[in-house]
Amino acid sequence: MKKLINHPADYVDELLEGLVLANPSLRREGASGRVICRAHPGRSGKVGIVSGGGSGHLPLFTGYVGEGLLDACSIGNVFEGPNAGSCMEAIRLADHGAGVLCLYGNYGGDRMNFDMACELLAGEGIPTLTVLGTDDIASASPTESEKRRGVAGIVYAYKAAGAAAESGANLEEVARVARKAVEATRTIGVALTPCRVPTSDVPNFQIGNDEIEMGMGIHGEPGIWRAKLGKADAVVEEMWERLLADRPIGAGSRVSVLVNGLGATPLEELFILYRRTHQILSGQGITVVQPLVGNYVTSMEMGGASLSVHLLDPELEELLLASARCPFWKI
Amino acid sequence: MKKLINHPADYVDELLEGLVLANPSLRREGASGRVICRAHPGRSGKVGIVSGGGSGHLPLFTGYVGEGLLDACSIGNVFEGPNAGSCMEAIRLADHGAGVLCLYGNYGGDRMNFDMACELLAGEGIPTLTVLGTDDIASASPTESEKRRGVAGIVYAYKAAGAAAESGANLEEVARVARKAVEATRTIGVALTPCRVPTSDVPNFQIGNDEIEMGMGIHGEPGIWRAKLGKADAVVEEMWERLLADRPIGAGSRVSVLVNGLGATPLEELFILYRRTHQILSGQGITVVQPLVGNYVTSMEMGGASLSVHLLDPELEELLLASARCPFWKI
Amino acid sequence: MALDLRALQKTVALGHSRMARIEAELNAADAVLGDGDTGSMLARVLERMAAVDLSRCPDLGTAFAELAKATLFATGSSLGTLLATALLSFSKASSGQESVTSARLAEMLEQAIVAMMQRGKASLGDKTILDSAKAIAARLAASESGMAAAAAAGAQAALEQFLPAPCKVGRARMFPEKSRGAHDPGMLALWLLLKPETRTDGHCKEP
Amino acid sequence: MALDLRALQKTVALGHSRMARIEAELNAADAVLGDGDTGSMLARVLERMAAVDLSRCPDLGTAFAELAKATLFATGSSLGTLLATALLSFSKASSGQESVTSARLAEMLEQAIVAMMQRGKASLGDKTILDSAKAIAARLAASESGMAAAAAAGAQAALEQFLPAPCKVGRARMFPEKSRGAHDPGMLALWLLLKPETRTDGHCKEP
Ligand SMILES: Nc1ncnc2c1ncn2[C@@H]1O[C@H](COP(=O)(O)OP(=O)(O)O)[C@@H](O)[C@H]1O
Ligand SMILES: Nc1ncnc2c1ncn2[C@@H]1O[C@H](COP(=O)(O)OP(=O)(O)O)[C@@H](O)[C@H]1O
Ligand SMILES: [Mg+2]
Ligand SMILES: [Mg+2]
Ligand SMILES: [Mg+2]
Ligand SMILES: [Mg+2]
Repeated sequence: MKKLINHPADYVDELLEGLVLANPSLRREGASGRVICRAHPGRSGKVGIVSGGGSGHLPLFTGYVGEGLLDACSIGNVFEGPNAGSCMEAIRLADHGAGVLCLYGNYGGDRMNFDMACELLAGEGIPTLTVLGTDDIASASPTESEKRRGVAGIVYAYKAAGAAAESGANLEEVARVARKAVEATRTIGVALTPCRVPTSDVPNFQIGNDEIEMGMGIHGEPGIWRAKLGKADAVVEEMWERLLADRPIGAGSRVSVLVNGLGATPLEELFILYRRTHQILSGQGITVVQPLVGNYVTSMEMGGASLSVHLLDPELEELLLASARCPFWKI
Repeated sequence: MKKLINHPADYVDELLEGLVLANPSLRREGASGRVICRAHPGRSGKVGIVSGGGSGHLPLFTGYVGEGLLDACSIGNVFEGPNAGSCMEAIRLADHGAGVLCLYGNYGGDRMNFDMACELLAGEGIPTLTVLGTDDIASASPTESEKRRGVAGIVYAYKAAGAAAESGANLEEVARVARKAVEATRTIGVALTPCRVPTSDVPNFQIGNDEIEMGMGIHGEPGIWRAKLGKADAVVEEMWERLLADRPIGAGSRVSVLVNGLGATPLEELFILYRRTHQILSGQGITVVQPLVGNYVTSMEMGGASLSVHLLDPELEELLLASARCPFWKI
Repeated sequence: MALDLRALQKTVALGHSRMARIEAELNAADAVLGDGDTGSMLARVLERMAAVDLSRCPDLGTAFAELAKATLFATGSSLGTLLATALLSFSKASSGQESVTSARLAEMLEQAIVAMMQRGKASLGDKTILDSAKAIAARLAASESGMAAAAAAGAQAALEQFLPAPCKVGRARMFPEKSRGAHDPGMLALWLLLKPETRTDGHCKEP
Repeated sequence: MALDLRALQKTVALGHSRMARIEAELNAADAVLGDGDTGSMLARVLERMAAVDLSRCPDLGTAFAELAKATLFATGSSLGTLLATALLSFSKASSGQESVTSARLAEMLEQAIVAMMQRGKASLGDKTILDSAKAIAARLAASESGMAAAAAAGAQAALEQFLPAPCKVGRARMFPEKSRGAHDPGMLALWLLLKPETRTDGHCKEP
């Protein structure tokens, strides 16, 4: 598994350096340079929104820093939580006097580090609330949905919370919106090929040359089943069966859909997946609003895709369509 | 080489169906559905801009149909020119009474089919001019630069010509601007891993597990040398040496730069390439304006990247920064 | 010996039936210095051509036009587009005709070569299908016997003659040395499509 | 037997020196059901820890705080953050102290387990480093002899005891059956870091 990189230990720092050089709307901060924030901070009195997590998922997390989305991100090593120090730094940078929402995926390391940071900052008088992304239906049963990991669907929570904060909502209100967006979102992914963490010599999992795994996590966490890869339409059909079984959606509903590539899957294939998705949903009387097709949350060179559904009500639809601009998403 | 697809013969039609379902700003047209045009055509009297080529390069070509960019595209099978019939259809759809510029990469099949279409349409009274993308410096020597293939740098020509057409320039003027943009642009690519045309059982080329090829074309056309993959910085340095030898750029110049991923190369790595690019150029007193980093012109799941430089003058800079919006690029 | 609608339809059918066997070989030949699609592209073209019912055409001119149209809808590749260019040229030259002699076909092929040179901007000697077409035209002009045999002999002669030559057009142009000793995929395609059928017992029979 | 600054520094140095040898094994253990980074992450943590000069610290409390800080800057992984949580807990408990006895260390470890449970939301019996810590604390409390031997014995006992048990936290939780018979990478790490040095002649010596 070849990589166009320099020394593996410099991977994260060098990519962050390139990211901010290429995007003047972003600034790199923090004692060890592991925080990305807006170059032009939000207005005073705006609720701050911070996310963070391990590297290796671009555009997530740092790429969503921008107007109408995130204020700052703390960023860890590849597939590792951001350290508590960088979480503190990110929260401080995002605080404009109205408190900060910590909005990130439900992973042990991330949670522990953000929790530590929030506890320490409470002492400094920065109020924080936390909402976790828990959209991956393959990662825990519905009865344990609070244990589910956060995957690509988190971008819908960023969008909703970001728009609410921009419109002047207070911290509790922004957190309510974020929670509502998380609850309205479900994701399931399939993996075809692994990736390799730069500091490792081996791929993060093994899979046969003709195999697909349903429900695998974005770090290669084992999924629901593994079998010979069949037709894309059949894969999409099963994914939607699972998504709609987990969260039934009635005819007449409006949803947004994210067909997300994990890194190495060509856009062409994502559109083939979207085609069947659109057929299935319109066949059930469900209207798709603002579909997203592309690489929104990746795992470096991993092959595969995830489907997310975001069930809209008038409030969430307005927040989704509100204007926003970050390096990777402009509305 | 796994693919999330249905029947290989349906690949192009299904992905185009998905593309327009996901992007209401695009419409699919043509007797065999191989034309993509704007859903809301440009105003009457605007010069039309048409491009086209083989499938497998998304966002190229169809993804650049939109305001300030292309009016229509004819699209062929994977890595195959668009057929003459679809070129005629695309040109007709793009014609708003002021003639049409055909702006596409210099490949035999594409050229023959567009030429046939233009000859046939001259009879219908639609004036056309043709400008070819010839940015790939690895594909022919400087003395035969008219034989060079067009690769990722063509997006700069789209942008310049698209902005000129939008601003009301006539056909000759739009063609002049496109030619100027092509002449101001140079690209070189490296390949790490092949892709597979869906109808084929084998990858489009073979390469060792630790090898890189300098100068390889986007369809796997052989490059300049092949060797063991070293550090990314060294690769970037050689690419810039070659680019700047082909087109010397003085201190004080302003350029845009495109670090383009070929499909399977993670964004993280593209930013590592951009980092060194920025260092090299600023070290020579060259200012980078509006750098582009991402997958702009791909070859499905091919691994590798290309670097393009677009030398600006005040006219080209204004055209580059003019507003534009297509599904994959918003300014 | 003459080419009429039935013979044309039979030739197309024969080519179509051969494609499955030669597709991979042609892709491989194109993959040496090109993009490896010659076989798959021709398979698609011949599939579309074979689907055309030529028996309903009033003359060869119409039949060639139908085959050209089928090709132009099937592909936008260099080879396919040049093939369509040749077929359009044939169509003009045989308008109103129900059959053409070997000598007339040779003349038509010479005209088609000119049309393909204009379209493709290549020259004779560049190691392309133009060179095969030229050799075939020469054999057809001289031949008293079977057209099929003459065509096959021309394709084979050109293929062998140009094997050691460097390629001068398209993707392979950049690597003249690598292209020496490698068959041009388009020239190889013509030979594999036109060569006499080999019986399983090892004897040859005319197609 | 007591733990003082010099013994602490020696323990860190020993762990650091072992990492190169055990990194791949730990990554592999984590790759079974996790993300395969336990070894690389710990290598980074121990490298940072080993770079801390503990001889300048006035007391154990400061030394543990420095080690915690090094860890918190080196990683944001679950294991690393829990380790830092334990070190911070040790730091509070040993503030002003220049050395602690085996029995006191056992008490400190019990407190650290509580802190780690609060931070990580896991329980004893979930097959994590908590269970190793518990077993180590028990041996330390009972031991009259060497702390190192007691710690190693505890880590080993827990590892063996939980081998057939299902994992109940983190990524492996979803696959209780697959996790039976596989070592938890965190527990394995403690054992490999704490186990007595094996001499090349096959005999064991105390670390
Ligand atoms: N300009 C040209 N003039 C004549 N023949 C050509 C030309 N370009 C290509 N060919 C022929 O077409 C063949 C390549 O066909 P194919 O692989 O189908 O096309 P593409 O290059 O579009 O992939 C070559 O082997 C050569 O014989
Ligand atoms: N919540 C938790 N409580 C206690 N121990 C945990 C917890 N989460 C993880 N661990 C321990 O950490 C180990 C995993 O470490 P590591 O691979 O470095 O972290 P990550 O899961 O962040 O990649 C597990 O084997 C387990 O022993
Ligand atoms: Mg991890
Ligand atoms: Mg081709
Ligand atoms: Mg070819
Ligand atoms: Mg791990």
